[in-house]
Amino acid sequence: MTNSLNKVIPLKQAIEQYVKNGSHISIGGFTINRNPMAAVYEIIRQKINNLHLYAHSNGTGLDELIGAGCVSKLEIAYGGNGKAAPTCIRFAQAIQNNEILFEDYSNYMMSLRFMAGAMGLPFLPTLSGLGTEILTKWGFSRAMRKSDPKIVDEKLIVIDNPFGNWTGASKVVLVPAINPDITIIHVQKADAMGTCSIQGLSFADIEQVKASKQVIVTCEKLVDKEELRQNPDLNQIPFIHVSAVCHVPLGAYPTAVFGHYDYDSRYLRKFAMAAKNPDEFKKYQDKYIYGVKDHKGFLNVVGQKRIDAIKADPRTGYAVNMKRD
Amino acid sequence: MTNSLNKVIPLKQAIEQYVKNGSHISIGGFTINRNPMAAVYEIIRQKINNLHLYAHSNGTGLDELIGAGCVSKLEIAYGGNGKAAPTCIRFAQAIQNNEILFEDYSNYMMSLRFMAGAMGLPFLPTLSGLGTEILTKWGFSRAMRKSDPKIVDEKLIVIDNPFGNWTGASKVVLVPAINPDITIIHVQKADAMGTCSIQGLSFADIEQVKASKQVIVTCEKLVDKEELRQNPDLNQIPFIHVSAVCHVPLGAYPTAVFGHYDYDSRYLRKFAMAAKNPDEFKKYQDKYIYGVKDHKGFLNVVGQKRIDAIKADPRTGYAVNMKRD
Amino acid sequence: METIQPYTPKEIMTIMAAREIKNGDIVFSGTGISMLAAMAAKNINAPESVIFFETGAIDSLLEELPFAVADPRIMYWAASNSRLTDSFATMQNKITGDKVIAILGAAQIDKYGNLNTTCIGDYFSPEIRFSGSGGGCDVASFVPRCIAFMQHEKRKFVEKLDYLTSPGQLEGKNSRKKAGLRPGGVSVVVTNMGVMRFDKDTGKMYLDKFYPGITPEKILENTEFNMDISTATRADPPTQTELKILRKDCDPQRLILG
Amino acid sequence: METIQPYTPKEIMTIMAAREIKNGDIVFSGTGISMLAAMAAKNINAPESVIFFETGAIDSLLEELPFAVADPRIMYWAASNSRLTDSFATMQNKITGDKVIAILGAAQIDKYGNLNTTCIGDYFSPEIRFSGSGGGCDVASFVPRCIAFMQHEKRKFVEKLDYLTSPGQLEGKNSRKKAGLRPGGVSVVVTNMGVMRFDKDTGKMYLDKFYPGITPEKILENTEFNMDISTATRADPPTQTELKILRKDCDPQRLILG
Repeated sequence: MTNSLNKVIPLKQAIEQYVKNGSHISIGGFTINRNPMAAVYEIIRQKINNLHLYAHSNGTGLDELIGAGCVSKLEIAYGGNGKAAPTCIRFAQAIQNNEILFEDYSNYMMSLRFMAGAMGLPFLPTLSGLGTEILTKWGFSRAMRKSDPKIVDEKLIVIDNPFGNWTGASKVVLVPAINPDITIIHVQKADAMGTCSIQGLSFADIEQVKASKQVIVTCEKLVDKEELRQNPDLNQIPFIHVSAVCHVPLGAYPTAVFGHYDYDSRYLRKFAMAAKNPDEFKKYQDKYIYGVKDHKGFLNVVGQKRIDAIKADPRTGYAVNMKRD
Repeated sequence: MTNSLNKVIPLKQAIEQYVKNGSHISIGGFTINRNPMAAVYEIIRQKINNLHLYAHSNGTGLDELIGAGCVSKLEIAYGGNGKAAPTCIRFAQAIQNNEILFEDYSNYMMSLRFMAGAMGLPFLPTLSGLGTEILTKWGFSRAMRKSDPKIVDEKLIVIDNPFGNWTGASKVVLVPAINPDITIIHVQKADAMGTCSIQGLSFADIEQVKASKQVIVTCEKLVDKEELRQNPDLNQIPFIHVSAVCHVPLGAYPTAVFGHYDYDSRYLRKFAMAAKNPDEFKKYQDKYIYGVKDHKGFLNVVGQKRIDAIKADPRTGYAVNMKRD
Repeated sequence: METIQPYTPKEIMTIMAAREIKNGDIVFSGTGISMLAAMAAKNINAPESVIFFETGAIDSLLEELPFAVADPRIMYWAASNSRLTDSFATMQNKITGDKVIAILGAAQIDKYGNLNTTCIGDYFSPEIRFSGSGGGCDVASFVPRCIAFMQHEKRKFVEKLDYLTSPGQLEGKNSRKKAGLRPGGVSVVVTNMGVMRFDKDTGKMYLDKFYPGITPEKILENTEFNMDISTATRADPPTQTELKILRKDCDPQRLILG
Repeated sequence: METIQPYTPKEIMTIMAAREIKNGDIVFSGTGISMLAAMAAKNINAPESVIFFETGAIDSLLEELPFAVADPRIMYWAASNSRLTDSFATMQNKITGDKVIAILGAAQIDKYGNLNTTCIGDYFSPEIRFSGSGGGCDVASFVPRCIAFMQHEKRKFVEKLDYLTSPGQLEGKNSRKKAGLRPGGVSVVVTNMGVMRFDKDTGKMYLDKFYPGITPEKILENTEFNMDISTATRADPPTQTELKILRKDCDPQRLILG
């Protein structure tokens, strides 16, 4: 959130500086795509805990953070991770075992909540969810809400359309804004000031970034300012929203980055298998997360063979004919 | 608003088909940039009247439409046209002479009203305008609003923040949605199905298009679908929102189209000078609008010399060192 | 003894769903069989239908089947790549939303077409936790027509949902309208046994079509709630043309058809 | 007899405004002299300030002076080209908005820094109609600091606005807060005679600086309302360095300086 010319710092330092025990956090990407995994693994390595996580459908990153015990409160629309885990396994177990406090929304509601935060508004309206238990079942009690100034007093509010029957709506649902302490996203290109260019779908990354008090960007490519300035129409995030830039090639692995690499379905399946069993999951974490120093070390354990297997075809942006199982 | 593969029709036919006496209309662009001028001149030639015009800061197009007597009701944030006319002259005269009904908003309010329409919502909130006469001075009376189902019952509504003091806001202004009958925009590139790519700032064009029941796109270049599909990230408007596509090179002249041509400051000044005097203005209209058959005819009267003078430099997207007076 | 069917249950389900899609429809699609139904419709009966994903891609060129709605395969050759807030707005907006037909799955459905994709058991301490709404609640709130894909089992066609995630006709009659929702929600249920629709007045599910080899009674046996079967007729099985296109053009590797 | 000034009124106004801009500020700018002030600040005292337009361009490379906030000259080499809804959200959002300093013009200002850019005379049947709010009302509602550029004339510094377009301190004291607005609005007025600010408690305009060659009394003569001049001091005139940069680097063709 500064306009300094150079915000590039190592990822380890960025996580130390901006992610604290108890931080309210959101991460970019959607299920198996463009999750900021290097940052997620670094958070886990730094054993940061008691996070309040806001998620729409952040699959892989979400399940790793929950599996590692970093998350104590969760507001979420969808916990799924593609074919490997239609329901994120550690997410489901954490709820089934009463290990986290959680509250359910829809994807649009969560996206709008970030958008409200990005717009500097207390809420945005929607026509979604009337008559459902998303409105009536609160995961955070009224007492807890009242006692915690960082949690809004009401989950969702239904009001009559104040403009009568204008546009045919009789009632609207108001969804409260989210302004996370910190949002972390992974993008294809950023410059040292923090201007970002996302290729392909941006999911809710832009809204999450603009809603957030601090923002860490990890990027596939750290490029010269000049490269980004040549096409301002492709830069969805101007530098004024960004606190720190970390150059982390393959920083979304094992999730996909359009134009660079595909998701590693084999890794995701291995993760899902391990997630089902506490002992296996501990072994998985020891090997891939705690047993390595950083993302480079992690990628060394993964091995070049997998990296080569998921390399994107320049024409399509994904790995054509990749074996997906 | 169809998914047909070919929506290309001549501009004359598009205006006949979609713009009717009394239509609620909005046009794209901002002051001296990317106004759909060919369409505006065609509306004037077809002597369509009694239009209800929704405008944020559509300068040149707005003033031509008002000057030609096409507009009877106007909701507007800003009537200015750059250096040539800091206040649009026919706009100011129409108000000073009580020739049109008008109602004032801010640019953000008008943009949000289109955005609410685009989102399918009855309203959106903002923190803008509290304590100002934009809230209290209504151009359309309550009785008139009640009697016309196409005009919302209240101009703007202030409510207390239903989420207490969440985000620090105590009150919010609710701005009602606009869903025009027809929106017309001019873009750099479109394909026959109606997918559009706007280069440079999009102003509120995207929201206006998505809010509108019917949409006419005029384009500098009519390109193959393949050309647009190679970079979906640059196509802000997918074809599902578009009713008709008209190929009109120089279709925004005398306003600018980034990457193609600059505004013609000499034409704009001539228009401003003429606008000050009813006789001069009639002569101006007879020569440039009524006296020609179509936009090609108009450009013939303008002359190739002016077209050459405003040609954009490929590096900067505007006419470098152009004489601007 | 049943006659040998020239098609699998997945194939007839896909074709039944594809037939619901009209030319010019915008098809809100998930992955798996719903994606296949959308592709089948586009190839068979609705060439000008458009596949559309909640993540923001419209009319992508699906050279390979995507495994998730965020699969990079949907970002290729799209008319536009946008974002969640735009895609849901396209459905919330009646102008475009009224052309959308959605294909949804669920863990449970009730007689009013309400869906549960959240949990089995108590919400706060469930026996089984599912992924949650995702965009399901939004779509079922906004668009006039939704196809629900279900396996026809008693524990899935339940008297009372453990959690109401996505709105159908709520409690029937005019309760959807009273809640403030537009007409919409699940309008047709396609299972491995038949096709169910909803009565316009009561909002209750009734059996419209049963597949060859399946009886209405068998469908009732696999449904916890009572359902009107009095007007049900036998479904026209998939034609040779439909099957050929489905098998050859839509899923030649049988990634989804199995 | 006045001493010959080495600078024009436009030049001192520009420099006075530029000095208000701090390093790291996001400068919401219009065209004309406000643009020049933003450029001067960036070149003189606030190299990391960022020029920002309501049309959605951020940190454009202004190789030529734009004549409108929709001039294609602002779209070149920007960090990002977006749209109106994004640009106003950047200011409405406190995280970024609190760093914004806006430069505004107006036809009338009152003692509480409220602005009129709409009309002279009755709103419905005015003697003179102006362009209207544009983004002025929005910016004055959202951001903590606004510079108003005005010619110092009695008919412009008025007891009562003909129309309140953009909010300052409304009726003074805590009335801005009571109306639901954040702290903000016009915080400094730069004219051809001096620099005015607003009392923190009463919200009333007072004279802070008068230019060399101008007396506080002359300023009062050109102001319809009463204004505290008791703490006013003489402004430090533009330095040679400031003038040199302004003239050589910001407007060498004197398009705006005249």
